[in-house]
Amino acid sequence: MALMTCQEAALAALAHEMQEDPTIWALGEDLGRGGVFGQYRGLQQRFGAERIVDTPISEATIMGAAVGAAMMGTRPVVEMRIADFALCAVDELVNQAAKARFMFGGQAKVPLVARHPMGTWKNLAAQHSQSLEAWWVHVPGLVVAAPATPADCAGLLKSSIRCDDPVVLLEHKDLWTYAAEVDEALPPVPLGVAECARDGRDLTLVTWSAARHLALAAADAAAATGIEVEVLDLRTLWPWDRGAVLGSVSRTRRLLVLHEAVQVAGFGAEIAATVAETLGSILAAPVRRLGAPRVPIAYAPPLEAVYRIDQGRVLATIQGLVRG
Amino acid sequence: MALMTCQEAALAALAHEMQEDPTIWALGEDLGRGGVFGQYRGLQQRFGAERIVDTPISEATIMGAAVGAAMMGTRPVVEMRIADFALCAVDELVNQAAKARFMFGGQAKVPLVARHPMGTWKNLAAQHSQSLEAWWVHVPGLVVAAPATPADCAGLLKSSIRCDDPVVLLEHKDLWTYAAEVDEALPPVPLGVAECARDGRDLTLVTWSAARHLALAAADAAAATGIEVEVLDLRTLWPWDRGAVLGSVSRTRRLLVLHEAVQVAGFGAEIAATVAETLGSILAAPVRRLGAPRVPIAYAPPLEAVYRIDQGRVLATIQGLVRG
Amino acid sequence: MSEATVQPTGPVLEGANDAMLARLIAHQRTMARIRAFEEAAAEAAAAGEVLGLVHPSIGQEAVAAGVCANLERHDLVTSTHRGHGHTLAKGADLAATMAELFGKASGFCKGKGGSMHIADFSVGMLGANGVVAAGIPIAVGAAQALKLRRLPGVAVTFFGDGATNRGPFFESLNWAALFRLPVLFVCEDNGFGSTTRNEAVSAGPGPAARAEACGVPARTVDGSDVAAVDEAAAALLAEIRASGSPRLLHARTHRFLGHTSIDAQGYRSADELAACRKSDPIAFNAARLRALGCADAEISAIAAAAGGEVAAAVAAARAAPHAPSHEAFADIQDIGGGLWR
Amino acid sequence: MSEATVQPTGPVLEGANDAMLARLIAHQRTMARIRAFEEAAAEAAAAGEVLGLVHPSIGQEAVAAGVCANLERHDLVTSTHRGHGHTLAKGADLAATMAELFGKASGFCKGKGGSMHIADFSVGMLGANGVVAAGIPIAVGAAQALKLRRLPGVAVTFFGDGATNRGPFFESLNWAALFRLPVLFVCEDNGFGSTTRNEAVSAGPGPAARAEACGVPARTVDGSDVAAVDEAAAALLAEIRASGSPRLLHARTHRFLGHTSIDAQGYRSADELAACRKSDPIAFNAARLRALGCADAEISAIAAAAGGEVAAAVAAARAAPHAPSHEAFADIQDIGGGLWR
Ligand SMILES: Cc1ncc(C[n+]2csc(CCOP(=O)(O)OP(=O)(O)O)c2C)c(N)n1
Ligand SMILES: Cc1ncc(C[n+]2csc(CCOP(=O)(O)OP(=O)(O)O)c2C)c(N)n1
Ligand SMILES: [Mg+2]
Ligand SMILES: [Mg+2]
Repeated sequence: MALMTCQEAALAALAHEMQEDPTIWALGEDLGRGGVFGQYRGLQQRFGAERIVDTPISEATIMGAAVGAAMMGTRPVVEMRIADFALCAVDELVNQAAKARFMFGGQAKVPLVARHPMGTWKNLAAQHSQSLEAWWVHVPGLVVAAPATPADCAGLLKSSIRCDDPVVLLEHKDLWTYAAEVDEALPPVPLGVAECARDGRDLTLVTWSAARHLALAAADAAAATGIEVEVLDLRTLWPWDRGAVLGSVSRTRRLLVLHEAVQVAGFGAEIAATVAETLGSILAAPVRRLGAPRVPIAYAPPLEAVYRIDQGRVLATIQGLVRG
Repeated sequence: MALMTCQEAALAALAHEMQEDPTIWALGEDLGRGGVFGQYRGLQQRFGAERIVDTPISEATIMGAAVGAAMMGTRPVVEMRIADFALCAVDELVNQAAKARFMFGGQAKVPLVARHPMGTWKNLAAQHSQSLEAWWVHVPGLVVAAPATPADCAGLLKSSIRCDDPVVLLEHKDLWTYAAEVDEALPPVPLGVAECARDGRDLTLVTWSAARHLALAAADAAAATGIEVEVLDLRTLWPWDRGAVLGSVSRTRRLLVLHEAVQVAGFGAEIAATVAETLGSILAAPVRRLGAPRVPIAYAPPLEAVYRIDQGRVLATIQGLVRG
Repeated sequence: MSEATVQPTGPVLEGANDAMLARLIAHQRTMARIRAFEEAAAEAAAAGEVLGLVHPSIGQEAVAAGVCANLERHDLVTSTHRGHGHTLAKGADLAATMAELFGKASGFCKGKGGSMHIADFSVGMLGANGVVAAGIPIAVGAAQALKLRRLPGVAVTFFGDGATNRGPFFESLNWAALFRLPVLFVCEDNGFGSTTRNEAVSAGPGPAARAEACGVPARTVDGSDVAAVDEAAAALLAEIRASGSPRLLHARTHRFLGHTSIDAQGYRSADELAACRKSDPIAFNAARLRALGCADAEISAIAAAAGGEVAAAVAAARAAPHAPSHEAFADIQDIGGGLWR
Repeated sequence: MSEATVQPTGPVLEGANDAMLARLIAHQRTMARIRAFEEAAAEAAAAGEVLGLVHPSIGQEAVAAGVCANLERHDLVTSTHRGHGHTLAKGADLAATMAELFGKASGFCKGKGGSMHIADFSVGMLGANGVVAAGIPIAVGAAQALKLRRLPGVAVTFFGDGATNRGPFFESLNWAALFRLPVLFVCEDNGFGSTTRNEAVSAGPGPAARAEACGVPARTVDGSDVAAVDEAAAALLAEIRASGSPRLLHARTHRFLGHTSIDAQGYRSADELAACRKSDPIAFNAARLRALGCADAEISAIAAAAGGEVAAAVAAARAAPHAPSHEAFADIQDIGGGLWR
């Protein structure tokens, strides 16, 4: 075991995969200098400029070229720099990468990883802070993952690279420097499998990405008041681990979904709706979601704070659900 | 009253608005020839090439220019031709149009209408048939509407044009030739107000766009079996008419949401989750959604059919919910 | 071009020899197959047997034929909504192409794609595309993969004049020049984007100038003369293979039919249409063949053979079964595919 | 440029007169205010008083000053992530600009935007932008609105060399030329896009050639010489106003600091940085002013005044309150805004 940040773990995972498989390459802006978050540090020196490619500011072509390169036997790792800039390349991701295999009747696969550094960080305001995972889950053909720990950042990156599907990997900007113990081998983490981050009998709290840490803190606070919360970190959003969620809620009979993204039409709606449809008749309390208000993300801290969910609100919601 | 198609009604509404307000103009490809669906027929002859603008195939700039023009005192009607091509202009819609007013602290408004001809029609396959309303509802700053009748196509277009917000107007490709009686004055239809298309006491069926017609047919079939279904056509998806939906479900205690789009992370999840959260404890049956499977839309009719929901399935679902 | 007025000229005729004649005959065959295919596709669309939108390339056959005659099987092609000609010229099986238009299981895409998504990866045809200009960066990336894997081959991307106004076209030019990728950009300039004239939506001197401004050398050619296209494509491809860097071919051509098979072209006068039909690449090449001593019978035999092949393909496609509906859940993704929710 | 080595030349000096001197002094004032503002902003960012990312335009002041000196209040500007200079040069209040960087209610955007979204619509400054090249089509559309409404005015869009590789740049050039819109495209070419050198990501002869290939006449100028920028912008703007059609100005300039205020520029040698600092537009213009007889004291008074104004603005911004948190629910949309769900 070793202490590693998400950035260190993801960097090591990518380096490991590139060492093993010469068809893996990465493309994006400023990768030669290590990438915006250091997640490519040293890789150009090690693997050369042909495999760690500094691109022009041409998001549409970064993504479009990756589609062609993926169809032709390579595994591109596409760096979108900030998830919001991926909006300059949506045709390429949604109309091309996600659909090519199907439209061509299985003649081609598109094994690429689109890395989207998501979420609020450093008060970057409305065009650099969005969390749009719900969009990508809605698109047939895409796998979507959103790790929250160094082990998962590394393990899901490995699995995403090895996966033959286009994967949108949502890496939270605020977690790059988050450190935790990891198995130094950084084993791949299977796509589609949730992690039970905390056992509990009273309520199932489903979450992913940075909100996992908020969920665990709130669960600890709830434990101090005698409520035992089970925290499930989905890790992969498509396919999401229905079995784990439904199994847990079958036991706890209470569901809270917590995520950073806007609540309206967020991915929490899918989880809540599915649980309500499937287990609605056995629930001890109505399903519940906590997400951001439907507002653009402001720059000034007191205004940005409105977008963030704090531990007190999570705790109060848990207590409301369990104590009625 | 007069019989009009959606195309005729929308065309008349746009002509009326353009006549009244010289700051309204439309831009998109081939508008001079009437637009792909005839929804601009004759307007260039009437209003000139400066107000009905034939643009290059430059979706990003069609949308981006509309943002600038909207901020500068005009009301652009942006024709995206096929909703799927709007994916070439997502930064412009989501990062710019939707956020400008907020980011600039209210200094600018962005009164534009982005017309997205959506949905399956004529076996156009995976890149010409998508229904992505859930995406736009998720984006703070956008109004989203999806009419299903000639009166609503006209009335919501008028209201969208008059609205100071950026509106995504989802016009279903399969409805352009659908005809129904309309008030010849084509009165504006207020944004945010659902229409109760059919009264019923046993179940609330919430729907929008082309699925309204399927819902009504299924409701008729259900009535023949003694089940009275209330059909609510949301018409506007953001803001959606919570009052109407919650009011109706409070009475019927049963909810079915029906939409053409992919069910996973579709907008039906938001309705179902909200109802489950709010009324979960009084429901007579768990909430239920019917949407498309998470597959790209195929070309060949038997494969495309998988994507479509048929009346039999809606009826069976209604019966299952009511009879248990 | 009416046969009486044809005046074939140029280098092809001067040094004419057997190899050249054979090449022109091969072009004639390719073009005749495309023409017959497009006519049948349009007819089947009118009959409701082919669905969606069909964009025939009638009048433009010389571009596909002249360019693809210079490609090896391992070379790659990306195409557009108007992609049947490129598919056939690149060597795809005609019957499987037709079957795809009919949406049948025996089609290249099992009926999942149809006309706008026709592809045959086995011959390097990486797909038509329903989104204007979207095939361009895909070709560029395919070329980048070839280079990375030290594989031989070039990627050719066909696109229309209308596509030259979309951002990805420019981005891809810069990208291909920058990374020195073996890409041939082929602009099929038929003067129209759907119902709108190119000059009404494009400013500046044209596609070649745009390419050169992004570092991609370019040539303009008469796209109705298959020998001229062949010669220009051969020269540019030789430069690409030698230098490893991209080139653009701007081919002026004519779209005889409407944008789609159901577009009656009310926006073009009868005179204009008649004039443009005079540049029929098939008639032009036939006249050249005759001038080189080819017998009329041989030329009509080419057309007849193409017609027969296409008729057989239509009959087979008509008779073929659709894929079973569970195929709609296959070929989506390995992880999480085929799930309803 | 070290003052001893400055050799001011060119038309400005030859016909020097009082009006010219006054204009150069005005430029000096504009540039000094931008410089002082940027230094204070970077300092406040280092102190954690200004959040997000701050992109100082130190070294590039002559472009904003020289271009905006030719604009009326009703003319429009769109800008980039590096937008403080354009904002001030267009006439925005310096204190309200600084307050926005501090995120305070007295800022132009009430603290909702911050540095990357600074805007002052009252002077026609339609916004910085967090997305590279996104301001370009917005300016083009703004110009189209002016034309439609028969209003006077031009729209100027500032963007970096890096932005010239994004599709919307090309699309907008074609669009503006096609529709004959009064747009001045200004490429501030500092040779870098973030940490990457422009020559490593851009092929072909450069922004001016790209513009001309899309029908937009262009000029290249020394962007460190405010008088040269002024002269070129004046000429191009006159052409735009006369013809109603667009032009591009390519200004070569230098970014003295890193991409952001926290970028230590490890990718540039000390020598390179020292060399580029020799092209300091403020020192260069100061030398020219001295050569024209302007007293040292007058020049230092300009810098001192700017420093004082900025210091006052910082103090005011620091002291000002944040907007109340309910402001986060305002200015979103009329219909359906301010709702939690
Ligand atoms: C991004 C996008 N915008 C619009 C369309 C609709 N469309 C399909 S073909 C076409 C015209 C294309 O013109 P051109 O590139 O010249 O090709 P041609 O049809 O002439 O072969 C248009 C506008 C589309 N498919 N994709
Ligand atoms: C679409 C997009 N891609 C990437 C970025 C990240 N980014 C911000 S500034 C910048 C460099 C821009 O270079 P240039 O246009 O030359 O402007 P400069 O910073 O030199 O003023 C990059 C890559 C962005 N903001 N938007
Ligand atoms: Mg064309
Ligand atoms: Mg730069």
